[in-house]
Amino acid sequence: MYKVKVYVTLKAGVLDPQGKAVKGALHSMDYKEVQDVTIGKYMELMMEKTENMEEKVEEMCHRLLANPVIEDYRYEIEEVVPQ
Amino acid sequence: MYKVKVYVTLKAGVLDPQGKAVKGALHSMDYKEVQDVTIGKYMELMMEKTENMEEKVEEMCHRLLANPVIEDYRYEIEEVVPQ
Amino acid sequence: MKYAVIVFPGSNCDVDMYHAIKDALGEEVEYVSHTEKDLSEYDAILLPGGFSYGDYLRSGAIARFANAMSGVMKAAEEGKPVLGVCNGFQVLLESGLLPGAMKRNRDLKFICRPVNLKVENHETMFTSEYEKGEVITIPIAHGEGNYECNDKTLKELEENNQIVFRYHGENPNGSRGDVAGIINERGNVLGMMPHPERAVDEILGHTDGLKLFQSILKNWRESHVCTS
Amino acid sequence: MSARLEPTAEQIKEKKIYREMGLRDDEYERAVDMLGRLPNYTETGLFSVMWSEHCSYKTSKPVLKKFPTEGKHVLQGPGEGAGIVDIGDGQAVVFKIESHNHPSAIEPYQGAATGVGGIIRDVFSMGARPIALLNSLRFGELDNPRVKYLFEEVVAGIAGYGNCIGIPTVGGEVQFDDSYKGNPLVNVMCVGIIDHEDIQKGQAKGIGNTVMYVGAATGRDGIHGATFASEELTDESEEDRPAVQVGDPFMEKLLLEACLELVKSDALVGIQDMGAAGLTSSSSEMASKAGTGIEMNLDDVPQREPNMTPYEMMLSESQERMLIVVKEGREQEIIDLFERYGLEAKAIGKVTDDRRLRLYHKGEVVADVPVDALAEDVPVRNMPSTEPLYFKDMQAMDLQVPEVKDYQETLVQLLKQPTIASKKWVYDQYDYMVRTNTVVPPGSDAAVLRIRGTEKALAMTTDCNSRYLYLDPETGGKIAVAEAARNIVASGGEPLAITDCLNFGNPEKPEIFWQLEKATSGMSEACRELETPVISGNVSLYNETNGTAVFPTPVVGMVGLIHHVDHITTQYFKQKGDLIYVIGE
Ligand SMILES: Nc1ncnc2c1ncn2[C@@H]1O[C@H](COP(=O)(O)OP(=O)(O)O)[C@@H](O)[C@H]1O
Repeated sequence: MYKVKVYVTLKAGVLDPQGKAVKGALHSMDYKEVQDVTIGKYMELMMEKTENMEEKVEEMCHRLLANPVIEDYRYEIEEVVPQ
Repeated sequence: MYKVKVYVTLKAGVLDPQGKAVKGALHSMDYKEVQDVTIGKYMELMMEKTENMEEKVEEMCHRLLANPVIEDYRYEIEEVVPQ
Repeated sequence: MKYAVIVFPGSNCDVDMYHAIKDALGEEVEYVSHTEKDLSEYDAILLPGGFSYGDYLRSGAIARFANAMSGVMKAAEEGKPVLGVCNGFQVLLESGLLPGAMKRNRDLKFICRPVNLKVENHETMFTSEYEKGEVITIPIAHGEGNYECNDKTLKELEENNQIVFRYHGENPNGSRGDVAGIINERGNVLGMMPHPERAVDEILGHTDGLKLFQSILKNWRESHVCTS
Repeated sequence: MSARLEPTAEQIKEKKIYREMGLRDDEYERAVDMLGRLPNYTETGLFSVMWSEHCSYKTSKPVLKKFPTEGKHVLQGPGEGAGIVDIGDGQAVVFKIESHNHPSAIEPYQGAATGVGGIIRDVFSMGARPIALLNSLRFGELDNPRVKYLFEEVVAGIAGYGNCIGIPTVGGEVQFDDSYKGNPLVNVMCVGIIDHEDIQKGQAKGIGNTVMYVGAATGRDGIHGATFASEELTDESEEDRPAVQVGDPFMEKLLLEACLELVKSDALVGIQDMGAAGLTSSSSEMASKAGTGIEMNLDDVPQREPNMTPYEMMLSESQERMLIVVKEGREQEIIDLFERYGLEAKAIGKVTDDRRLRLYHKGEVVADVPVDALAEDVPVRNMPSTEPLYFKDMQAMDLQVPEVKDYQETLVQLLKQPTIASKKWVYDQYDYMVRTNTVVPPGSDAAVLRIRGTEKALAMTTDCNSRYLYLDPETGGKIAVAEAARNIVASGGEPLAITDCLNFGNPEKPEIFWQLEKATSGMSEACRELETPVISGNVSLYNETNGTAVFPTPVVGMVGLIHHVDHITTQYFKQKGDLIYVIGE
């Protein structure tokens, strides 16, 4: 079994309404040291071993998990040993 | 400057309709090796150096960034050196 | 003229679109399941609003892989009118038939209310019945209508006259360039966040959407008189 | 994860473990009597949820009996998923209101969202197409940050679910008062339309027929939610809460469309929503109403998590699930029907003739209980009632007429009150137009929806001024019904019937029970007078935080028939120069 961790973030330069709102909220809660907040997605996929693992994950990210028009993604693949 | 990475995921046992829908979509796209998908949030906070950094981050997560009733969170704090 | 309303799991403005064509326009219309690949018998394709696949992940992201989308692509290639409203617009963006992407509304809230739009391009097959620069009132109802694209795309859209509708007065959702609706270069695929199908019936208070459907019909009739 | 060790029947008795599960000593004794032996852990769980106030109405039953429930147009009164009133031409209107107060206090977004999901299932389980949602909300004062958070999240949750499933939210009310600070009220009403021949009942008829499970898989969500809803909230509630239910409106949309196709099939015998106490209440109630029994094999129940115990499966409150009974031999048709909507229908049991609920798990009988003991024959409690001191004091007070010095200033002050101010902030977040039938959107006295294909329309409203009820519950109860009726009439409609949600404090306190008695008496009288019977409703008691009760808040939801769309009237001034009249006293 493999655990694939996918991180999807907004491309630099794309305004992030959610990040802005969270930053505003943190400031009003007096965490003034926060300079910037960006909000993205964190996904975990459990996958069976398969050929071309890396290629498949790349494809899934590109086609579905992220929208390349406004989002960047990266991923990590880890083998997990069932207990 | 510090970069704080926050990972927010649904607590075990809490229904994840999003993950379910994405898993269904991946299957219908023929990525049958995907066994399970969970979807959470990934946030990056840029913070100025401050006292009790760790404590503050913990507090922010608990009070705002995650909803402790249904979500778990973890974070990593990294110092970033401005180029 | 025969219209198809594509029904994805989670579509919920399919009924409204259907009635706009059948009752207000008086033309033939059918619901077509997302599983149907072949859309060749229809003269126009309508992608309705709603929450296809719950809008999970990103709105429109999952729907664009539905079987029916290959039929939609083909119809678009053949030059047939393809109209995507709200979630339908989001599907068109995700599928690449239109440029750009949608983000959550500026204020992170769902907004339902009538808004004013300016018809920026009245020379399309969807807007020829409107006056140049006409200001119309059409309801919006969405949580993710904050249109985003890069500078280059925006410039191209503007230069090619592809921005068909802009919000007039207040921009409700923060969309780039006040974009409310855009068309492809060829001029046969229109995506818009506001709901023209909710503005075709006097009793519901707004009728400014009717001309959009009338434009489609008129242009189709004209082109079919010419070719036949 | 391994299954937790469950206490034995003897341990449950000796260590009084049933108390933790919400049963009182006398109730436990009664369960033992009815069973003729000591109930095991699963069985004790069945009794405790089914005998909770939330499921059994054990304390409120005596007062509910006062309500007039019959009328010339009533096709279905209280007792089923929702009530039904004839509107002519073979059509009927179906409606009900329900509370989700306690879940919303803990997790406001999901609490409110799943409240919407639940009431929608109640309506489409009758075979009706839901056409509109309304909501009635009560919060503390907005200067408190927690209250503000609750308010924003509850509204977002209602919007999130209702908008996604595509049923317009067309009206409601919001009141702010300190009495709701720790215990907000979130009541949601759903209205549907049905053709007479499609009316369904939640009954498990026909020995040998198949019991099927449709919709989402069962997880460990909200286990013991029903007993939880029957207890007061304390500061600890937030800590030891059961796993919170999360709603999936997309799943419900598929379930809704599939079930509306299902009701056209003659293979369907009975259908019921799995609401509070999920599998337990739906199975035992369907059997009890039909005078039959049900046998289920829990191994066949679709499960979302590994190693679920019978107790967990029976008490789970996972959302978006329905229990149906279909004719023996017709299962495949049903499976195929749901498959077309991307849903799984699974046979999990059958109807028996012995009036028992019998559960199998891993080849063993894990529960065997008379169905009537869980449903029909729940214990009724007659609570003492005492007139509260505050009421005596209040009655003795002299009438005070406030002196208004500057009318303009006072008017502006009044309009600034959040309770009175425009609720546009709320309803702009609701899709009140989807399905294009909303003729009068939020903002007027009542919302009005046309009935496509006819000249008729329906007017609907929710009302309750709980301050009046606190001051005088009987008169306040009358006022709530009368206000609803005025809203309907002012919109051009003829009031048909009401649904109600009785939100009160702890009924074990005689002063609270007195409020409940008086309020329902007042409401009953008004309903009789106005010929608007009560066709459905819901009771939410124990609305207290740290011992202080909310104002008595019996929310009235009323639906009226507008015979011709030309009669539709809105509240607003139309034209300069029009004359203004005051009618009435
Ligand atoms: N929670 C809500 N959801 C939807 N509509 C609401 C809600 N609260 C108020 N409204 C709408 O706002 C309008 C004004 O409501 P309200 O202030 O209660 O006025 P009134 O006292 O005249 O009933 C009504 O049309 C009502 O339906």
